[in-house]
Amino acid sequence: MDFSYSEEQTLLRNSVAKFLADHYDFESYKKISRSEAGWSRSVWKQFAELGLMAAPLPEEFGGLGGGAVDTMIIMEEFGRALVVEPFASTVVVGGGFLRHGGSAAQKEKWLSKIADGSTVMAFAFAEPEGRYNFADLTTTAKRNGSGYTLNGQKAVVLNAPHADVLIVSARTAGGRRDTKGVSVFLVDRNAKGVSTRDYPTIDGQRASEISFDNVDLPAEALLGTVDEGLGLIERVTDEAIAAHTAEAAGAMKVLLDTTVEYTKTRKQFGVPIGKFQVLQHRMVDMFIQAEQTTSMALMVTLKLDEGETERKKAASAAKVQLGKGGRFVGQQAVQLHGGMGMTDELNVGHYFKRLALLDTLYGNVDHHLKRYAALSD
Amino acid sequence: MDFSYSEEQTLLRNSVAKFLADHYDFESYKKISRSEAGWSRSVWKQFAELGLMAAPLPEEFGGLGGGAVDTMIIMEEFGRALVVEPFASTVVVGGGFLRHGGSAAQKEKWLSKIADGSTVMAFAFAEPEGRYNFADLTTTAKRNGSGYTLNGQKAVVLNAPHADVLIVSARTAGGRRDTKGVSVFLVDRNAKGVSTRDYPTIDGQRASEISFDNVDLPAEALLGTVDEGLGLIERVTDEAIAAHTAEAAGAMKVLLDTTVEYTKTRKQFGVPIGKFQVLQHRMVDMFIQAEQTTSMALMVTLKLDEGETERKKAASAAKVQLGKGGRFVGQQAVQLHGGMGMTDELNVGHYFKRLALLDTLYGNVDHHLKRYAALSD
Amino acid sequence: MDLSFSPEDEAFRREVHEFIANNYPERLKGKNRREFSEREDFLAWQKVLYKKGWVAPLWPKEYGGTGWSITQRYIFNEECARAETPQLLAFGLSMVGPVIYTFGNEAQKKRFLPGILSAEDWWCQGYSEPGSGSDLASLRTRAVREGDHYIVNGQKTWTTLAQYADWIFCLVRTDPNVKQQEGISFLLIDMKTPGITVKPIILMDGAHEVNEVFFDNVKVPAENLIGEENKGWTYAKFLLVNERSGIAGVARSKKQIERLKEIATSETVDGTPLIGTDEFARKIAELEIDLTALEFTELRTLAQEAKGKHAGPESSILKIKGTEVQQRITELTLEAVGYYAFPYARAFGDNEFPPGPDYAVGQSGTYFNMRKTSIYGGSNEIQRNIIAKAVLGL
Amino acid sequence: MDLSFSPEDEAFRREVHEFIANNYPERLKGKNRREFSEREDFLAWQKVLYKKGWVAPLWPKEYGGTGWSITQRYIFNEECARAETPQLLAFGLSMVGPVIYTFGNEAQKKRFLPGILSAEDWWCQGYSEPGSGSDLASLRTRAVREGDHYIVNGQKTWTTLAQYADWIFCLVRTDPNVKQQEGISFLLIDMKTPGITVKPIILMDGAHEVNEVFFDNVKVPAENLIGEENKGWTYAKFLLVNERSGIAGVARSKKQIERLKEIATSETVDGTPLIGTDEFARKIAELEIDLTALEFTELRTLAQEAKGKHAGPESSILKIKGTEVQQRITELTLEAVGYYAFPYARAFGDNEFPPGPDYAVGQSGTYFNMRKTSIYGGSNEIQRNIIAKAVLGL
Repeated sequence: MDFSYSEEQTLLRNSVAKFLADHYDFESYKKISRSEAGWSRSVWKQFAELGLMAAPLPEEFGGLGGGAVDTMIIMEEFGRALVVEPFASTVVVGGGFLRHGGSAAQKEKWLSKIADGSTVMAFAFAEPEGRYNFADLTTTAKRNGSGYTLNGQKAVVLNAPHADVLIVSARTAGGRRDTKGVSVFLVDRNAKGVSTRDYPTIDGQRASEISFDNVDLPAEALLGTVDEGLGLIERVTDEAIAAHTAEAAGAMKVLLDTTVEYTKTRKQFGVPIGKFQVLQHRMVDMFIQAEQTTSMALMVTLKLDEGETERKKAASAAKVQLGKGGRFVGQQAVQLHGGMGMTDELNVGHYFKRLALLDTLYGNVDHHLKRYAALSD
Repeated sequence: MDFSYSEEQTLLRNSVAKFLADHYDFESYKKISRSEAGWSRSVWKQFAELGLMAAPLPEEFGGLGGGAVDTMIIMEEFGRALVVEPFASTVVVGGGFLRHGGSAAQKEKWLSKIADGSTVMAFAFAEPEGRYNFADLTTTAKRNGSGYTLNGQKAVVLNAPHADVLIVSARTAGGRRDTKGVSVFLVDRNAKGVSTRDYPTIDGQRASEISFDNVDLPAEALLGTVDEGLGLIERVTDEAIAAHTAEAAGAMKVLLDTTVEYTKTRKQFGVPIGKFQVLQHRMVDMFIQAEQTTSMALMVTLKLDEGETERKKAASAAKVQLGKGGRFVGQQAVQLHGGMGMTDELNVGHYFKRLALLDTLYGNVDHHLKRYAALSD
Repeated sequence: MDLSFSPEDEAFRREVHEFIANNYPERLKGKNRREFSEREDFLAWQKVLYKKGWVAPLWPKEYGGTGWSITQRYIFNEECARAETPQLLAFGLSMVGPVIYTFGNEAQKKRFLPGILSAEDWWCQGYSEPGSGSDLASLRTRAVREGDHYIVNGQKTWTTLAQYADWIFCLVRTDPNVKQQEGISFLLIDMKTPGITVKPIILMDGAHEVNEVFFDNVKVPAENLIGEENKGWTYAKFLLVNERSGIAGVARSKKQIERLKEIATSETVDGTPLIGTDEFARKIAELEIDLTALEFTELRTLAQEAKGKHAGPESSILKIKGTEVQQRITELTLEAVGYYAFPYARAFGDNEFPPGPDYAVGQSGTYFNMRKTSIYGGSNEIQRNIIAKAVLGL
Repeated sequence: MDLSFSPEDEAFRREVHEFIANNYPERLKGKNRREFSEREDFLAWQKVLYKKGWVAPLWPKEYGGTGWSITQRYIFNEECARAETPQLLAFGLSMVGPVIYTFGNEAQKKRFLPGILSAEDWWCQGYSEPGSGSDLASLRTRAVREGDHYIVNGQKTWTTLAQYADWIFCLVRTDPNVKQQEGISFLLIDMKTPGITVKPIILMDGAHEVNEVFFDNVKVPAENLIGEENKGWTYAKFLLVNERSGIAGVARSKKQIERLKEIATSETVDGTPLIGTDEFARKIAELEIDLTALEFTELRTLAQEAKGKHAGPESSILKIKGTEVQQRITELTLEAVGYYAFPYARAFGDNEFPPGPDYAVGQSGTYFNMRKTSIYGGSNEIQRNIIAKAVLGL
């Protein structure tokens, strides 16, 4: 067991933090997230130049080999800065599908493009009625010669408006919700038959409703083994959960710091409200939640390569902590800021909203408690 | 709608409160509950002389006709004083079975005995593996001529050591857990084949493990309709839940008052600890729980004669509030008393333990949440 | 002690029910509060009730109240909530109105009460200031007497719907040289007076609900002073307690839970309705049980009031539990709608349908917005301070 | 960053495992802590570990520590918890021992450390007094220097297992005329000294665990003073922080959750194991998840310590969450056993079997008893004060 960061990892954290401090303060975030595009391609390029997309990816495909710990470091800093650029969906999810499911040719083709920032990916898994079950699919991919024909609807696909490539889950066999018969495909967002409806999300990101209408997919669009995609999806989304737990920990720390600072200066009844014991203990509980979430980010990151059950339990445990902790920290940050915490002007509400979204993404607390309990039998 | 007490009800509350203040302080409670018998027959007689047993019972059978509201008033005061005498099991449960299930002859015979304090009853329903399901029975009563033969085991029968008569649930038909086939019997505790093992409970009461070994029951031992006892049991225990909710409200109020008093006098860091805002808010939350429990006692008491579903929902709702509120108030009363709250010497721990027992009696929070949810479908 | 309704009560219920069914304004049908955009949206229902004489059940009969019993008020609230009629704005009817008929002079009663009832005058509340939130008495807006006028300078904030208001009732400092509470006066100010500027504050859900209101040498006739100069704190406190007592919102919350249950019936988990899952069913059950307890706590309070005991500090419990229940409902609704909580509803135009089922639209916004309820009207922390001091004597 | 165990670590785990299997004292087999009644019950396991040299993993090697890495300590704790070995009493090993080797003189180290390790000397803690609980510095037990002795008068309370103790370490007031914290000294007192009386306090579960200790003109050699006179507060605080760091009890709680799961597998609801019901499974899952987070928070703290950073005020988090988890385990266990939580286990003689399954016996007592954990060692409220002040700077 070893819990210390390597010199490279410390350097990485410092360089991400410095870049964001210089180029991604709260005003920049607001400007970017409210721009027509909803993200900044120039920031994205600079991330690439800093080597952030390359950092966690394997060295043989243009990466720097830093793995999940590097992802954790980057995502915690991104969480602190409310970054809206599609790092998680491209590098963690897209990169993850390729690393775990890609053929040599697919890896060759795509991973270097991810690493150098020239490709953006989004993961289209949710469906209007599928909730958090990755196998609850009505989207189908039917054999068509050597390739497939894709039909269906995907809901609330985060980052899709920025994406060049969509990773799409579809049923290739079996009935709705069967665990077997799920497959994963790489789909060009501009392919014929793909239509999207783009919109902003509550937390300043962008998402799309996507329909696939007889979209022709070549054989090489398939990621991993046909019909066996569910395990691959779970593995990759568990990795994404690890990344988002770090992101949430970063967001919680900012909320804690902001709240502590605010209560030190805001006076009521002649004293800074931070002198009131009830508020002090509330902030201590926020601190505890932020620390526990940081611990969980570390825990799940270090357990991603353990056995399947261990990994799944770790991810579900982290997601439960993220959800509960994020809700508590977010709500209390608003409460302790009083009316100011309710405004669009302050950063507090924005972090609160990001945490609310992360609470739901890839399954909420109830979903993951159930998953965890089922794995413990 | 009318929420005011009648003059008689106000008089009743005053007379119970005065009697207990004069004869049932904390020292008396300790003495009585630690005596060999575990209750005071002389106090019991005085209750009868005050008309407490008669108060809620129907007038035609020696009662005063006060109904459930009188029970609520008496039980809240009993809760304040930690009374261990078997009022609930005799008057509320025993009386309830007779009122709702008794034949004219049974009512005639027993209700006047309850009203004048000459009979004590206990309800033997739980079994070692039955948990909170009244129909989960292995005790059987087999037809035997015009009567029945009773065999089986009952667990943790509260007040049984003081009882003259046991009310026993047994299976007369159907399989374990079938809702049909449950019957209820009046059994003489000294009947041949009844053996008991008596012991003290954590909260200063007494209970017994009881075995029935070929106990002969005459036809008139049956309460209500054969095989249809489950509805009767639910009705009577819902009434008991109403009574115990009032009891719990009384106990919570004492814990609140005691804690408020203690924190006003106990000094730390040079000030009474009641000046610390965190403890103040904790006590406010205790206050809220005590008030909400009082409200629920009233609510369920007034809904006992509504339709079955309404009554059941009301009882389950009250029991959930009792359980959650009692746990919170009990734990915080101990916490705010610090080390002193942990001791046997102070009354705090005793109320805490009584509330813990009431939390479980007739089903805990989980059980009643489920029952409530099922009734809401 | 009795929970049942008399035949008269039942008849009253039918009357209310039918009245609502026959008189609900066309323009509001199918709209919910979040879609109100014009001034008239907020007032349409009040005008209907005004005509019927049902607009102010809590007012004394002599000033336009209904003279209903607690039971009738209970029934009226239930029927309104069931029909999802919009809640009447509190600022005139529940706040300044009672202050005027309790502490105002005859001229003021005559001048202002009719306009409050008829909704001709839209009122807003000038209590909070940037420097004084929970510590209301530290307010700094100054009013200086000059002849038969006051000259008001300063700033109010969090002023709900000030953008539509005709009048604002203000706490102002008339004597800066005494103890904070003793130098405050209660002033009614015409929003059209020169020198008043209203600036919107956008909330985190994107709503323009609250405003800043600036006063720059605003000239207010001295006859608009309520009661005595420098006694405003007494009236302010009266108003706050009055506000708390209506805040439990039991009937509304019941209806909201019904809606939540409908949503949880439509939403499915692996093919079963969400409401059929153990965990969600239990969460709803807990919420309903909490609300039941609150309902009876409120009924007990009302019964005390009916005996002539004015709602005291105990009523803070209604604010605390009422808002906790309201917030919890929005939290569970957010959970229920799953991923369709993500789209930002305000980004869609009036004629665009946001993605996802209708019932999901705007639910996340409601959740974010409702966080305000534990902050406003005296934060829930302040309410606990009140109970600790005034009820528990700590 | 790495969670895996090296082959050396795995070998160490096997060694510990086998050592426990081969050396666990006969007299303790099948007993649990609640059944310990004799002095020797508490000491038997410590004596075994002492012989092996494993009794004080946290001590520096020079004083008898093991020199283990964090990983080895982690493994050792896990194996001990798995085998349900009794926890060693903290008063000597975790409390006064570190104070002596850190602040004591050579003679004191030589005199006292061996007896602490070998369990020859049983120590108890003289901190709390009737008037001073959380406000420790207000203590009033007086020690007056007379020649080469102190004369001690006063009273300590909540003194755990003082009935068995050979020695007590005491905070005493040596200068009443300065600021509270500046007049306190740290004194070691032989419990056999004339003038000491021990009086039991019975807790609400019926246990005799704690005591009052009275000092009536007790003569204590001045050589038993630790460090400097009037500097005792420094040592006292050192000890409190040291105590906090071991208090998370992660490995023990893991084992307790295992036990709880066994119970919840035996108990049935309508024929299904309790653990198979959604609600109970979820409660256990929540508890395990909380414990996992705590485990990694502790590991992060230990990693900091390994780099030479002494456990700071952050370690209060371990006390808070550790005791919350411990209490929650007993709460769920109480729930699990149902009606068989009611019998009062202490009412049954040594050779009587209380009613109900074995695993249910005494569980309610444990639940009641464990309420103490959020009170002692600096109440959880005090721990939050510490974090607020020292970590958040409030």
